Amino acid sequence: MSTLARKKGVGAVIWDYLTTVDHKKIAHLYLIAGGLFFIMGGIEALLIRIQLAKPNNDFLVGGLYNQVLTMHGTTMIFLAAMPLVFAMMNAVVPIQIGARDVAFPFLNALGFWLFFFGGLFLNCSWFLGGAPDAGWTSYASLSLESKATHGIDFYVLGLQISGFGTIMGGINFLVTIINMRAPGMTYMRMPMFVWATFVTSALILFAFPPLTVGFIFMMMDRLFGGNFFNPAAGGNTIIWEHLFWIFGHPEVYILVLPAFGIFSEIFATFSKKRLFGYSSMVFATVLIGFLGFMVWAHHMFTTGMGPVANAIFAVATMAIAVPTGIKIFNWLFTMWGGNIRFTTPMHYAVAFIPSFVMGGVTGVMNAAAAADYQYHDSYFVVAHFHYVIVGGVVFALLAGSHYWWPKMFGKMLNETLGKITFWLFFIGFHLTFFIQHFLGLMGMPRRVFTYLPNQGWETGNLISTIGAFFMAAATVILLINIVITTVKGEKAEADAWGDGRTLEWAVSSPPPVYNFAQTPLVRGLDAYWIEKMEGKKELTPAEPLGDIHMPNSSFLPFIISFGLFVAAFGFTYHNDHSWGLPVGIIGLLITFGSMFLRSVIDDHGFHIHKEEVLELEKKGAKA
Amino acid sequence: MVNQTNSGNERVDLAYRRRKNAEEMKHQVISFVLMILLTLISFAAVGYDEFSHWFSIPFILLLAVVQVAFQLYYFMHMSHKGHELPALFIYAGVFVAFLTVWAFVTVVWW
Amino acid sequence: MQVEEKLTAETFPSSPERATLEGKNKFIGFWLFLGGETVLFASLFATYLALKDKTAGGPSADELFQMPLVFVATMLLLTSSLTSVYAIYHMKNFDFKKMMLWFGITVLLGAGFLGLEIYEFNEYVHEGHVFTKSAFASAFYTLVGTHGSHVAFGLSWILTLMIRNAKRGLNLYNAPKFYVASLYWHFIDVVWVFIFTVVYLMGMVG
Amino acid sequence: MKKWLRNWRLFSLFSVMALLLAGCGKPFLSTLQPAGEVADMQYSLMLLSTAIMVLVIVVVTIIFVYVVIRFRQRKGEENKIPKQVEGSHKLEIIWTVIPIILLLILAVPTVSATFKLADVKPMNKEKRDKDTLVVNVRANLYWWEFEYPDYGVITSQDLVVPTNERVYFNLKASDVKHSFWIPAVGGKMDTNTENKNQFWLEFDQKAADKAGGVFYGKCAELCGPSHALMDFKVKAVPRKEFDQWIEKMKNAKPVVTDPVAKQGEAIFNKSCIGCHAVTPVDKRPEQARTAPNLANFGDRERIAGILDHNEENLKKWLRNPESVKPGNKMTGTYGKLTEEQINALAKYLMSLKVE
Repeated sequence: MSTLARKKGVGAVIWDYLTTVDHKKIAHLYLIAGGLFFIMGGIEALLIRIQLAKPNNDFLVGGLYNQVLTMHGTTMIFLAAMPLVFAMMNAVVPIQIGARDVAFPFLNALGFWLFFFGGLFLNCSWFLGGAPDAGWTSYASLSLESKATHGIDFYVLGLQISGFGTIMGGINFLVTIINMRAPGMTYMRMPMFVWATFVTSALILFAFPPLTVGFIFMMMDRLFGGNFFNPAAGGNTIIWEHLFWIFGHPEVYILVLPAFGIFSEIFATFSKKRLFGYSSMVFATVLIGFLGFMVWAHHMFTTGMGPVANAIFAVATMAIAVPTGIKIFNWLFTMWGGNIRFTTPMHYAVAFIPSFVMGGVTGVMNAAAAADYQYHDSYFVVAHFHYVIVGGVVFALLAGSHYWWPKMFGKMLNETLGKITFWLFFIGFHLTFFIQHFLGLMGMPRRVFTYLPNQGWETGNLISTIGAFFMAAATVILLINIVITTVKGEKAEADAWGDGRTLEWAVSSPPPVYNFAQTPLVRGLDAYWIEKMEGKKELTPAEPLGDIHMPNSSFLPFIISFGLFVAAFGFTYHNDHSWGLPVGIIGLLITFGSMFLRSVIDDHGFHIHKEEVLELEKKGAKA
Repeated sequence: MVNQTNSGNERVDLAYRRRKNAEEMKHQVISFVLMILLTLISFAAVGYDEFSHWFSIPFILLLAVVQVAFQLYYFMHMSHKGHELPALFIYAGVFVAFLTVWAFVTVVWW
Repeated sequence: MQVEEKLTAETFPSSPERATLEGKNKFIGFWLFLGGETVLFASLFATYLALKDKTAGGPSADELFQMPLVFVATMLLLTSSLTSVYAIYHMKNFDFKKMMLWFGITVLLGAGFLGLEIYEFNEYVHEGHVFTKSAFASAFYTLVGTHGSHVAFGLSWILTLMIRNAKRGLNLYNAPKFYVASLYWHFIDVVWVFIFTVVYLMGMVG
Repeated sequence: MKKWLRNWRLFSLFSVMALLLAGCGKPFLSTLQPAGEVADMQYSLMLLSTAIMVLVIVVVTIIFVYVVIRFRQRKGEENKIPKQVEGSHKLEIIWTVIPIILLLILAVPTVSATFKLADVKPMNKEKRDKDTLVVNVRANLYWWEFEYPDYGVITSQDLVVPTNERVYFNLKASDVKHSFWIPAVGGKMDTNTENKNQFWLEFDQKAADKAGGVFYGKCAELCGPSHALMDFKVKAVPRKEFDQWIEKMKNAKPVVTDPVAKQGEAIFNKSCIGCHAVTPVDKRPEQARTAPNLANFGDRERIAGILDHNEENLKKWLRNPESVKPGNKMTGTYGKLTEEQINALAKYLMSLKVE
């Protein structure tokens, strides 16, 4: 039964990845797909900045600019940041809790393929008439008006499909963390990243359904004659705004909490110190998640909800600053008294503090409703959320990729190149976005494709564009680094950084398919550190060595997702072409048919025998 | 995954278990009867024109909540041991649900 | 396979749905899913409440709704909830045949409910209450229709399970599946309780 | 060497000053040069929040810099294991309580300002006071209509308001959502498609003088390809001048003397008048008013809201509106015009003045 550790051709490797249900390989898939979308979103950002470099520019005008702008936001949030976060979670969380896989490996694969086909579908719009052009928020009045192309239909259906994948991922991680922790791994011994994953997944569980409902309404209105957002028939576009932001605000925390988790790991590791105030960090994470659901309307202060609603949401929003502040100080005091090693991941972590604090404080400024009437939809807001998303999330993803690269791929990324990437990115980031605060205050609205001269915006925009190119250069160097490392990087040890604290550093790099030959016994926070401090090289096992049960690979997740991909094309065109409806139905049949197959064919997985495990362990130790 | 069942201690006396199950079933039939009754009352409350809807709407909503509690706690066994996390997440869902509905009936007024 | 081990009434655990890790995962995962579904339906309800008076000249709720029909449908669905409790009761007692019987009755009752709903929608359409008529109509059909599609999905789920396991009896591999399906069925009932209260009864009151 | 150093100093001093000056933006556009009660209120709230936030940043930065310098790994200490500290309740309570206090300091004026800015009672009185000026703003795909309901006057693109008094606005959109923003005078409010929003602004005379009498207005909500070009202008004048203007508007009719303009009028009346009105008193319902009112076109600040106000630009617009504002609703609604016809039309339109 064992197909492990056999030499494989390219075709076999591809087939392996198409059918894998192993969380580590799914992490690779998320990283690659998310990385590709990140580069696309980045190119879109560059196009935007080139157009805005000087007044009255005609590089990218009107509708096309709006398409690029919409796709930049949509891609970065849904197709780059989210999957990259999922890549980190998949790569690390099961190992950090001492599990052999996630709770539902099949669903895990299905989640990835749904995301992937959703993203692919959305990007097909570029070649089929035009991309969505109503902004990533796609406010209903404009997105219903935008009927010249099918762009918005691609947006609605594509994100719908990838949203299903995200919800599955969320439930999967929740169950994994609830049920599959190793013996001794109590909730209050879980690494901070696991906690972040837990709360994030809960947010996904509750935040995505409203978005799904919003998409259903939009789909009904655009494709099936619904009237949810059509004022002439009694519809109400404000409903879209609410549904979108009931999702949209938690989404910010869905992205940033894992970032907090990643940094918590890195701060502790490279300060060689236990995370300061662990329990208050956990408390703050949960509190942020909770409060995150009560503040969505601060995105709608100028919609005209009235002063009572505005005041309530303003105060609720300010409250979030408190747990976030707790976190910042806890990180500072984790480093306090530590022995700080400035590796590449630590560079990002250290740079994250001032950058994110900037984004955080402008967030509180935005929360002051009356003043927000000025900030809202201006470049001030653009600056604010880029400080949060880039200074928080992207920094974390870059840090996390460098930090866990050896664990994921078995080779250390080059540190010198890593630091060059960091400095270019850091400088470029502040150059691009700091000045935008002032552009906004000087009256520049967001999402404009051009501006007239003599309004005082020329210098700021030029500086901002220059900064964007620094970030692009950083990305290029990162890619070079990845290529060099892949070709001739050094093999990483299990504890690749030498200062690892959590369980993932106790297994070889990359880990064997079953993660742990024997489920470990966890004796406290930072389980591996505890063992190391007692002079042990290995974890204390919680079970005797035995046969290991593994799930079977399956091609069905790919097919199920592909079916929806086909169906989405059918429904998009069902009003224009007679083939639309049949194609839509065929797509759904493919999906439901393969789901039926999945439930009819029993899949009990297979066992890796004890002897094989021993052999693999020996090999792993030698390498 | 290796089998982590701890069915050993659950293999208690069969007769005892059957008796317990039967007892529980009795509770469930009772709650079913109550649910039917509540449904009848709310249909009747609406059918009866004398009540102003300031009374009848909160009243039937209350009856609905009671019914749902029966469903959750008896039919779906949320009263049983080992349902702490399900309860936590259902209540979290109810919390978000409440916020959503509350916002839509207060802020979306035009 | 251990999970397919033939069991007897004596060896069958008292909570078969949670006796294996897979079962436990399914159990917790499904409850979490229901938490998410709660929010999904809440969004639909909230939208319906915001749009229920926006009839754009079409028929309004109190002109349309046929309460006797709704009452019968409600009774059918409530009863089906009880019958699926019976099915699980027999599952816990390791009585496969009775479990199948009661699940069968559940499916019949559910199919009856679905039939009534289709009939009802058909009636409304004849009265000019079509999906594209108004915001009220769109919200009504989407909310009640989403519930209806849940019923349809639940029916085919339970049926698939019954057919698939017709010949192999109860074991720790399929017990969690039956259990989870019955949870789903109860949840559908929970949603219906709110639909008949918020949509139909409140629609009659105005 | 010395000289180079001095030059460098001077240069950096100048560049910092330039940045600071530029940092305030233009007086007709920048929120940092508030020109009225609303903007003032918002500006002071901005200053207060910025002050609090700078305090936070400073504290964090001090600790941050100290930590990063003081506790970095030194040569020979690679294997030193620092003390593993669990946390400190005292510290944690401090950094929970202090932010709460800071936020309270910010929350109180925020709430109070939010309610003050929402005070539109005077405009909704059963019988409005004679002096309470109400303007109905209607946002359309890439142009603005301003209606003075108490005077029965309609204009577009250029809003005229009296200074030193509160002006009340009804805001709505006729096609997609837009947002009404005059940055220097006060924060924005959305124009929705299904309801009417209300708010007020006050235009300060002194600030208006400083800004040259005209403030810039913007659309702040993405509304389509020409969102960036949906500008409008606000002429803030003393009450007396405003009253005179209104009187003139009430009775304005196109008076055409020039023969070329007369030709233009004929063309206009044949193909343009279906959408555009040339008198400020337009009794048609708003659904019929599908294009800007041109009664005082000659007095406008800009062509199409963005181009300099001259005949050349007007002709450019008439030749091909799409080249100026992509996605506008005028393109393709009239046949091809000859150059001669365009000349005549431009003459005619430029002659439409009330001042």
